[in-house]
Amino acid sequence: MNKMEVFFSSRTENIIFIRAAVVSFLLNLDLEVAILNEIKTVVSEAVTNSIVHGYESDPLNVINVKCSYDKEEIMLEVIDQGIGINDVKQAKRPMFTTKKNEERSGLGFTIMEAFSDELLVESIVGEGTTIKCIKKI
Amino acid sequence: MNKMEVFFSSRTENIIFIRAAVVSFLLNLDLEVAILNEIKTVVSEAVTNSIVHGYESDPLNVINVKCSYDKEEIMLEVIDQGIGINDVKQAKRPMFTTKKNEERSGLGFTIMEAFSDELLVESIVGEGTTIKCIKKI
Amino acid sequence: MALNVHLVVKKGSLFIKLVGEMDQHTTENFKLRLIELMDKYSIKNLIFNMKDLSFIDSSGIGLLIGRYNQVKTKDGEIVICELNNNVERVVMLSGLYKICVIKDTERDAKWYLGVA
Amino acid sequence: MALNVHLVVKKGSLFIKLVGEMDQHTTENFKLRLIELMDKYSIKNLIFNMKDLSFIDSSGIGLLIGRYNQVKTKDGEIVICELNNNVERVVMLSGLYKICVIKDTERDAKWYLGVA
Ligand SMILES: Nc1ncnc2c1ncn2[C@@H]1O[C@H](COP(=O)(O)OP(=O)(O)O)[C@@H](O)[C@H]1O
Ligand SMILES: Nc1ncnc2c1ncn2[C@@H]1O[C@H](COP(=O)(O)OP(=O)(O)O)[C@@H](O)[C@H]1O
Repeated sequence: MNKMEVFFSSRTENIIFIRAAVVSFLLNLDLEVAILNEIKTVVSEAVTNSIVHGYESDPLNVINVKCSYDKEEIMLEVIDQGIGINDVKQAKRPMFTTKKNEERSGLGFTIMEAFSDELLVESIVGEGTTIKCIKKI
Repeated sequence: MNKMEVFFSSRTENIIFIRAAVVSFLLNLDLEVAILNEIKTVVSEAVTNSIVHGYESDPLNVINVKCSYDKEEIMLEVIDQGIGINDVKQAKRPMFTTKKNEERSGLGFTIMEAFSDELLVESIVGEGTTIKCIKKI
Repeated sequence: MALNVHLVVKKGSLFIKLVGEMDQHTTENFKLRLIELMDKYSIKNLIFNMKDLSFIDSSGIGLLIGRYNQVKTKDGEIVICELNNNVERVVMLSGLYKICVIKDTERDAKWYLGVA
Repeated sequence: MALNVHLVVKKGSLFIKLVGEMDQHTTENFKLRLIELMDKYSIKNLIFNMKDLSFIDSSGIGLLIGRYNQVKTKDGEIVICELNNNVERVVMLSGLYKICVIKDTERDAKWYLGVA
């Protein structure tokens, strides 16, 4: 088993960093380009949500991304201590967004679910959100 | 100020990962290629030392790398809870190595010092080693 | 590498070549610049060439939907061309193909709009 | 991308083209392969073309010093050519230039060894 964990400031310029970090960590696995791109996209969606929704763009907060793999699967976790999600079922609905006027598409969860083998969302209002994605290999 | 922190398994295949992660984190800064390469080399040397010396190649241990920057400087830290260094002054001497038969060159510290503006080594035998590198920008 | 854009205006159409990655961070400034140009040159149609776009997520899709909502008030269109595999999957998944015109090449896009 | 090596044997000299990054991880297998080949073909000289080597650290330097110690017992030499800026700085800093021959191009290296 190989694992890593990153903590970083909730700034939008770190979205490209965390995508690159996760991809570099998984390079040893010699995954297909399509699969690597799916994981990259899930990281990007979840981290963007932590920044813009969870922490409402306040850059003084910290996001935690964990990634590990063994012979069977890749595990990815994105954790914030932000505002949390009131109704996860509603949040997952395609096109649902609480930030319509910021031109958010409401497709983050739709894309994360399509690109994961399993996607778990744990959220407590006022305490934060954890997204777990499992990808079989 | 922007900052990140990574924890990862002490496996040699993670050396390329941590180099890439630090470089991606610093890409926003638009540094000269030469400076970016110096930082990349310092990370590589310090992390390799934690793996092969600090943890004597036991992959079940964890290494911690911190990186942050503000307008003036970049701060890099590599931390292990390994065997520690008995005599730091001796360890820093060019060509000094305790692993001659593994073809180590004993040049790690020489390169780290040449590529840093400030290099601090804190080590306690049996507790671990912290390398701090400061790079002005 | 972030996002670089090359822009050309031709007969009320704005041609945009995207190079790099489109996410929440890189779309922020790009969006403002697009809106400014669309206004200045009374742009009706937008053509996005995605040949060298190596990444897009739902923030990028949000930008495209936002521009669609803008051009449709003028009966304009959004044409997307030269999608690579990674980008194509997200475009398909998002349903963007239902509101934009997808073309293989930029040449096809120009013919379609009559600005060839 | 790790490290890829292209190997050619010519008149007791082994030509090695390095592509990628040389560190503790990537040198491990490479070292064993080199030692095996040097033995099999009774190699006297080693020529490293570093044009596409994007990174080297002291672990890579350790490998080169180790091979130097091997070839010098046969009066052989290590020739390094086509160093880019990043690699050149580490090679200079490490003092490797004192025990190896540095040449601009692989052509120069071949002339030097008389295997052109
Ligand atoms: N980490 C989070 N913290 C708080 N709220 C979140 C988080 N992630 C998602 N949400 C909520 O779920 C909604 C749907 O998310 P998503 O499908 O990614 O669409 P979008 O980000 O475009 O709004 C968001 O609008 C937001 O209200
Ligand atoms: N993180 C560490 N933990 C324990 N010992 C270390 C560590 N880093 C360096 N050392 C000691 O310092 C010596 C010199 O290090 P260095 O100059 O990097 O050369 P090399 O790694 O080639 O031996 C090592 O041989 C080792 O004994």
